[in-house]
Amino acid sequence: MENLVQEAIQNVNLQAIMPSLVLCVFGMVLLMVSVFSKRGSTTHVAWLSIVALVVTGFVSLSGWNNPQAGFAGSVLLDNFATFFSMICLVAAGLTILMSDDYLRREGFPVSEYYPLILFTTAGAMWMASGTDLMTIFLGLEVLSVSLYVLAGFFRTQTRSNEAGLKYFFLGAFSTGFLLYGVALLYAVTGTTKIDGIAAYVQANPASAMNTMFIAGGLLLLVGFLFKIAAAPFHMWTPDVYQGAPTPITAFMSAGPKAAAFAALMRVTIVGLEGLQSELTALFWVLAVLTMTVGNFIALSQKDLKRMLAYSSISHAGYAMVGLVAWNEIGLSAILFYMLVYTFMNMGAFAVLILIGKKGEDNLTLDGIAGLGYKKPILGVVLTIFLFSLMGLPPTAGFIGKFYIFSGAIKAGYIWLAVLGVLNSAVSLYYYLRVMVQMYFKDPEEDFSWVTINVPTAISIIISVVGVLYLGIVPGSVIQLAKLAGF
Amino acid sequence: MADYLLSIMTFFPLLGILVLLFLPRDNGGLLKGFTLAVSLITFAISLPLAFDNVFTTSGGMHYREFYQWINIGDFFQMNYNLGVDGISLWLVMLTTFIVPITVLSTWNAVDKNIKGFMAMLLLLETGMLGAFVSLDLFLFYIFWELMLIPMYFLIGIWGGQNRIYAAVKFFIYTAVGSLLMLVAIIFVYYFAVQSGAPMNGFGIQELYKLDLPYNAQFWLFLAFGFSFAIKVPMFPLHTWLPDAHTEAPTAGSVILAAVLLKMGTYGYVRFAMPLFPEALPTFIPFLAFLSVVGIIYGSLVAMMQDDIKKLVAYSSVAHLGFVMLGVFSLNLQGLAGGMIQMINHGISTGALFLIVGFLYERRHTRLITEFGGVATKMPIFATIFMIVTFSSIGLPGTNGFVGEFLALMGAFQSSLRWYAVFATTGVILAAVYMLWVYQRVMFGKVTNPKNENLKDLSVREIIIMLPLLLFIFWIGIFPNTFFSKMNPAMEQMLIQMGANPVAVVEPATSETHAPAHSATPATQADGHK
Amino acid sequence: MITVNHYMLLSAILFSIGTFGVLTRKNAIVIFMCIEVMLNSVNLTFIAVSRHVGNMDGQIFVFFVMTVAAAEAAVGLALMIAFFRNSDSIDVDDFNMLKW
Amino acid sequence: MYSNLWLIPFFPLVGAIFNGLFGKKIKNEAAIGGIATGLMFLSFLVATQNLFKLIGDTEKVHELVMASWINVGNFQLNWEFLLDPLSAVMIMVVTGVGTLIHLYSIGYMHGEEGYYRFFSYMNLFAFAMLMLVLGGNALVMFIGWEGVGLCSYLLIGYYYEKKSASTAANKAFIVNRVGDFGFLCGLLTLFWALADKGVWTLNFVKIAESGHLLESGGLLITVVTLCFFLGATGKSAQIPLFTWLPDAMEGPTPVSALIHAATMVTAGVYMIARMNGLFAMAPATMMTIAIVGGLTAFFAATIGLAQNDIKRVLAYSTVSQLGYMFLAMGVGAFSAGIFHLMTHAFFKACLFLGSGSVIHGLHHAYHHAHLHDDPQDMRNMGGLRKKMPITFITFLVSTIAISGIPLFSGFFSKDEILWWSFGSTRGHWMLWVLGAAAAGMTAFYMFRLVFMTFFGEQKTAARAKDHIPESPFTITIPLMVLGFFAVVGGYIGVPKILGGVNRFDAFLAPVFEQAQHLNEIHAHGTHATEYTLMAISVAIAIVGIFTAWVMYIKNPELPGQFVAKFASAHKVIFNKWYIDELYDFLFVNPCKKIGTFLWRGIDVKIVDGVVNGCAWVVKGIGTGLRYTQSGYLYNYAVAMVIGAVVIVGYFIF
Repeated sequence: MENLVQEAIQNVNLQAIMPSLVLCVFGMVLLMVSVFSKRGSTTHVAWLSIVALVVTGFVSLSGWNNPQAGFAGSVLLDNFATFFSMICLVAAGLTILMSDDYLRREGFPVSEYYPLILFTTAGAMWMASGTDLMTIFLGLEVLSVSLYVLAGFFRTQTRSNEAGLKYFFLGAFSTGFLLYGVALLYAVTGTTKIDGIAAYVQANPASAMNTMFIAGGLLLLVGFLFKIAAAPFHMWTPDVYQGAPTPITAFMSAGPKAAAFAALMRVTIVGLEGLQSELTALFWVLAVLTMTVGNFIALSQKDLKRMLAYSSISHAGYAMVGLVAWNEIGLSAILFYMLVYTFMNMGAFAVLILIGKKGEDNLTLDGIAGLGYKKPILGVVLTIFLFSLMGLPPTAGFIGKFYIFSGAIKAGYIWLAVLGVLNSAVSLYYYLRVMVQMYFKDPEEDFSWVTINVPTAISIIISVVGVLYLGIVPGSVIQLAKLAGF
Repeated sequence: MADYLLSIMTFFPLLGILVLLFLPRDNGGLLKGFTLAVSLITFAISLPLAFDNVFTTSGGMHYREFYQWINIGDFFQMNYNLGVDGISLWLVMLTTFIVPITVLSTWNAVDKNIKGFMAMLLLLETGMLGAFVSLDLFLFYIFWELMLIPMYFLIGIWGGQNRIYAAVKFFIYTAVGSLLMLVAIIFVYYFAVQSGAPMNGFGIQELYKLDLPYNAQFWLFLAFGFSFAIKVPMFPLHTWLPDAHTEAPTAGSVILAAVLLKMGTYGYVRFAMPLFPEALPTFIPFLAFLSVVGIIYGSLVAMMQDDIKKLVAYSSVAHLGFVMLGVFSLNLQGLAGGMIQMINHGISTGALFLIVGFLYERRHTRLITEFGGVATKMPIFATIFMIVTFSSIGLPGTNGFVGEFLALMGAFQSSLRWYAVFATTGVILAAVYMLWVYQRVMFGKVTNPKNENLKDLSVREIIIMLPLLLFIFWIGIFPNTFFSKMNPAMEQMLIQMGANPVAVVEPATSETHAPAHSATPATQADGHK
Repeated sequence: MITVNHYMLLSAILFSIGTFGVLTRKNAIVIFMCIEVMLNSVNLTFIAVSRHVGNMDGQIFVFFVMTVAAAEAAVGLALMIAFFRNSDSIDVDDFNMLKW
Repeated sequence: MYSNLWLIPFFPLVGAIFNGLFGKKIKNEAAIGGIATGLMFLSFLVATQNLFKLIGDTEKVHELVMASWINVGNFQLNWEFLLDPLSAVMIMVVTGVGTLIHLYSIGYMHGEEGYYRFFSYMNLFAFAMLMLVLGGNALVMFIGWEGVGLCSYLLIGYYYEKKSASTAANKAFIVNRVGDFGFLCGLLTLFWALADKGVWTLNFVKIAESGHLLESGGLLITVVTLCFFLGATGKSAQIPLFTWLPDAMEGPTPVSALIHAATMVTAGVYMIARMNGLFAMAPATMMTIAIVGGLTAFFAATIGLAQNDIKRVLAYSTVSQLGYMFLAMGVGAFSAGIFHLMTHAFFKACLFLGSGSVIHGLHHAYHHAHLHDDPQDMRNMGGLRKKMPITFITFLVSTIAISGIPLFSGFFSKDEILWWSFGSTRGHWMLWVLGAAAAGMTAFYMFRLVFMTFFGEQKTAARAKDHIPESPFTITIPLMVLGFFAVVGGYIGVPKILGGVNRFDAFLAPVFEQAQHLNEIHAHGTHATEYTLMAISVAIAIVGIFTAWVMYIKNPELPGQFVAKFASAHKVIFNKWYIDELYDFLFVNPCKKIGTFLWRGIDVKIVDGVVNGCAWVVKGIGTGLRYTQSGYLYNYAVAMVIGAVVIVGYFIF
């Protein structure tokens, strides 16, 4: 007993959870700060949150090429986790930057908002570094619970309430599936550690054919597929994205999704390797279904946030192609794609935030008619993001898609790649429609309410630079993704 | 300078955009003048290419530039790999030549958001030049897609009534093809990687040497061919073209016709055919059939159009049918005919679009029935229109003839003989629709009072047309200027396509009129003075 | 003799009941309780299996699940109250502003 | 030695460019016309010099390479000229008749708007025609071939404000293009066929040398020559492509004289003569040519019987005479055909110019009297011989020549053709019958023309009839020169049987002899037969003239009765056998219908319909899927459960 405790303490290795620890500590401190702040003043909390994120970023860099395992192997801060952590941190940073002014405009200058984002991020990082289903579950829940609150943050707005509630109910529901899956896996293998599961399957190959094992594995995946909004578990996405505060929508589409991908990848590639043939078939179907559903429904959307929600579903579908490929290129491509998607999607949302009126009823296709003439710079920037979302060179979106489909093609999934590119051809239509409104229609309004504030501008600039940098000289980042992949 | 010539040439317009952005947006003259200067300087930069005699002796790539761009070990490797040979040389020249002309043509035509327009034109030029000089498939693809964006805006913002439909259709239609090509590009790459062949990123020269199994070639050719066929456009993938042309502003139509469509045919010559030579024979009958259908179909449909611009657009379908037929005949004459016909089409159809633009600027309509008797009011215009019309018809002595004749000659010497017979009827039909429209627009009495006050061409407009007229005759009378630099490259290309550049057999005796040639490119090249 | 299989079966039944409840009930609170049933059925499995295989992981997991469920309950009820304040209803049929 | 050959086409080109660019500024008609005519004359001088040089030369075939044109691999094409007796004859005709007609035009076109344009086009035409006849390879010839088509188009459409003129111009060019299609096919097939044997050339001399590589009488050579012949029917207005020529009379009269009588329309004949080696090897083609030529001669003559427009009569007469030349080519009488080409150039040019003079006079008179009668309608003429004596005499002389009355040029050439068509190894008596019948009809309608125009009472409206002047000397001088040649032009080719030496035949022999010899083409038969045939044809001509005299001088009401009696036949002939209507029905209207159908039916509905349909379907599916997103929580949950169940179920079972 003595020895066991000793061992457990030795196994702790705080360095492995240091990034999320730092972030959580910052989050709690800031929660206190906001409690004692004057009501309505949030800016200082926002900037402090940025500081927190930057510090966390430096801390998590310590794990690069220096894997830290901790807590008896239930946490592993490796390159993979670090890369995803960075994505989440970037997403959180951009979210915070675009939030400050937005909260004031919408009449909710409540500074608890920022600590919540920090907690979400911490949860996301946990998910990325978890190697035990328990840790992953914890990370997932920390992330989710904070996000439920954030999605329903505008508590006087029915729309926001509805988004929060829908997210909450469906999220909790999917958690049930996830947990049941974990339980079944546990029942078969007697462990919740990912490598433990893999080792068990390796030792008992027959168990991979075990009904309970398969059911457990698949139910576990349902939980993650829900988070990444893969069809048919995507249906919450449009409603929640539309109803949630816009920065939160942006954040949800990037950070938590990336984290969910991280966990999904860790679980499938390491833990469920024995089910590879079944899972690739499953992902093949789901990837196609997801991108098709997302793209097709987006075609008839008028509300921009909702359209981007469907677009985000389809992008999840593209990213899943990397999982189907199940090779080094495809898997590292998911990392790269998530980073790219963070920049391009959050950039697009940042522009939308700038051009929205209070209540954001004007964020429809008709509402941005002639934007390109009245606000040329915003128009150009939004155009760049849209081109990136379409996957056109020389933007990051193109490299991302190229990278993902390279993996699939190298693994021999030509038809998947073909369906993928045909899907992006369909997607062109709704992205182009935005540009049609911006440039080909005469302005009906003068957009005089649009004022550029510094933090949002910074977030847009970062996104643009990211999109172009990753589009034109992506080499270094792809190298990193390669190192971070399995 | 010479070491970086292609880069400088390609990116100079982009540099111009950067400066352009800081010019005052209200000063239209300054913006246009500046753009004109930029495009002229680009032309000047490209001029040394046209005078370089290295192309007459060697069919390989020249002005090479090579830098590693993205190198991810066993993942993939992309290089900044530029070069120009006799095949791309004249297309590059055509591009740099036509852009200043289009800039001039916008002088009075564009008054809305001039800065944006000029920026788009220059961006387009960079895209086009880049696509022509890229030797790396990946790089080519980037430039290829880059061209879509400015063209989309040119049509969508500065276009006519139905511009949105046309722009979106243009964009998506072309993108569908190119996305499939992207899949094929990636596939070729990984196939090469797995086969262990020596590679240089996506460098086509190394990929040419690849020995793909027939089955793979079949599908890959299909993907590449489909993409390029949309761009050409070949029947039945052409319907984006009339819409795009009709709605685009004059400058857009000119560039679209003169250069963008050439991307498709160039793509066949540079990529689809030499990369997949074994699949080529399977597809040639089919593609040649579509080319011939395109010629006849395009002509017949053009004949019945009531909108001049649409007529010219459909005539493009027919003209490019000749290009494709020539190229598919897989011999030197046919290829040369196809290549020169690309240039010709750029010049003649470009000129026709300018002409339609002149009419449109004056009357704001392009309906044939609105005109009639214009020749009495605009005699200079009538003369120029006449010359261009006959160039388009392919009158001997003008450029159109040399191209059509060689293309047909090549086809007659290949297995496409019967296709060629039907294609030759296009010669008749071209005369029918062009002369008919000329008659209805220019001849007769002025019956529409709105035509009473038409002004003849201004000095600027004449200056726009003169260089085009010059080349109409130059190519018609001294095409060797162009052929001498194309021949060596075409011979190499044909060998790469698995065809014997000498179409039929060796000359029986050295006494024959033509100097004796052997099949090897080296000695062939020497034969050219 | 009650084996682990019986526990598994029971938990599966409970899980199904919870799921069925989520699908059929209209009252948000009831739905939430159904979700709790699902979670607790999972807990049951964990404990039974833990006992069966003889390690503590399952039991530890249950603690986490319970904690998380509590947190969710707090957040969920808060959201419901917020919604109720705005629309005097916690019927899920009224969560229908966002669609299509 | 013949290095100044290039000057011959060069001079007119200079004139064309000069007048085209600066003519508008010059405004001085004399200067414009003088430059154009002067340059033509210079060209004529050079041509004459070369002709005499050639006559004195023992080597009869000379090539002059100017520059390379198209070099692609084995296909090496030059800008090159070829001077041999055949092209020498042609350049003489073109420059000689051309110069005269230019001169004529100075006066005739006086006061026309676009005077400079006219001369520029005329010079351009001369240039193209000279390129055609001097071209040393088929492609240079083709430049001229299409070039003359272009000029013909431009000149027919000279009065472009007139709808009928521009339509006729289009028709001329397009029908010619149909022929050019044949030419191109022939050319390309020939090139391929020779290249297949290792000879990469389009050079005429080389083609002639290598013709033997092809199988004589084989399918290939037949196809090649038939294609070429299709080209010739277009340019030379033979069946089936003759319909454009009568419409081409919309052009100014000098144009009709130069292009549509003397030179351009004979290009087809020239082309066949140029490639006689190939044609001689294809008996089937030769037979086709002979039949087509004979039929054209016959049918065009029938149409000529009933026309009232003076120029149209001449136009059909031209078609008919061209038929003769083709008949000659078809039976292997190459030099006779070229001979007829030359004499025809003289008398037909003279006839056209004469008619022009008449029209000019009447136009002047109507203009003076402010009348709008048609100055080309013969029913408005009559009795003009007194008003326009020079015109009358030259016209009459030429009419006699065309009718084939002995001692006039037409007799010698026509008779030789008729003799060959009967006696040649490639001939047949039925061909002779066609020719002779056409000759009779020619004599009839030509004299009908003369009688209606120059004899009888003056039917011109009273107000105008006293104002008809004789034409000025720039018009009458060419008439007299041409009239002179219409009489004497035949004497260089008097057949041996009539005691001549037939210098013309001898001069051309180097061009044709080999082919005729190789393919055993020669006329055979006794002198008695030849004399008999000659007599019969002369008799037929005289009968024709006599009939015309009876019907239009002696008994002027007879034609009316005649027409009344054979109303339906007359109607058919008067309406040109309804050929135009037939072509409209067969080709033009279907083409338009197909075009419209392809556009509205196929292109918009089907091809584009599929494209838009795809978009529509995708969007429809999207809209449909959209409604799965009902907004109800439990629906979403159901979807999740179904998804999970399906996934798990699929992999478990």
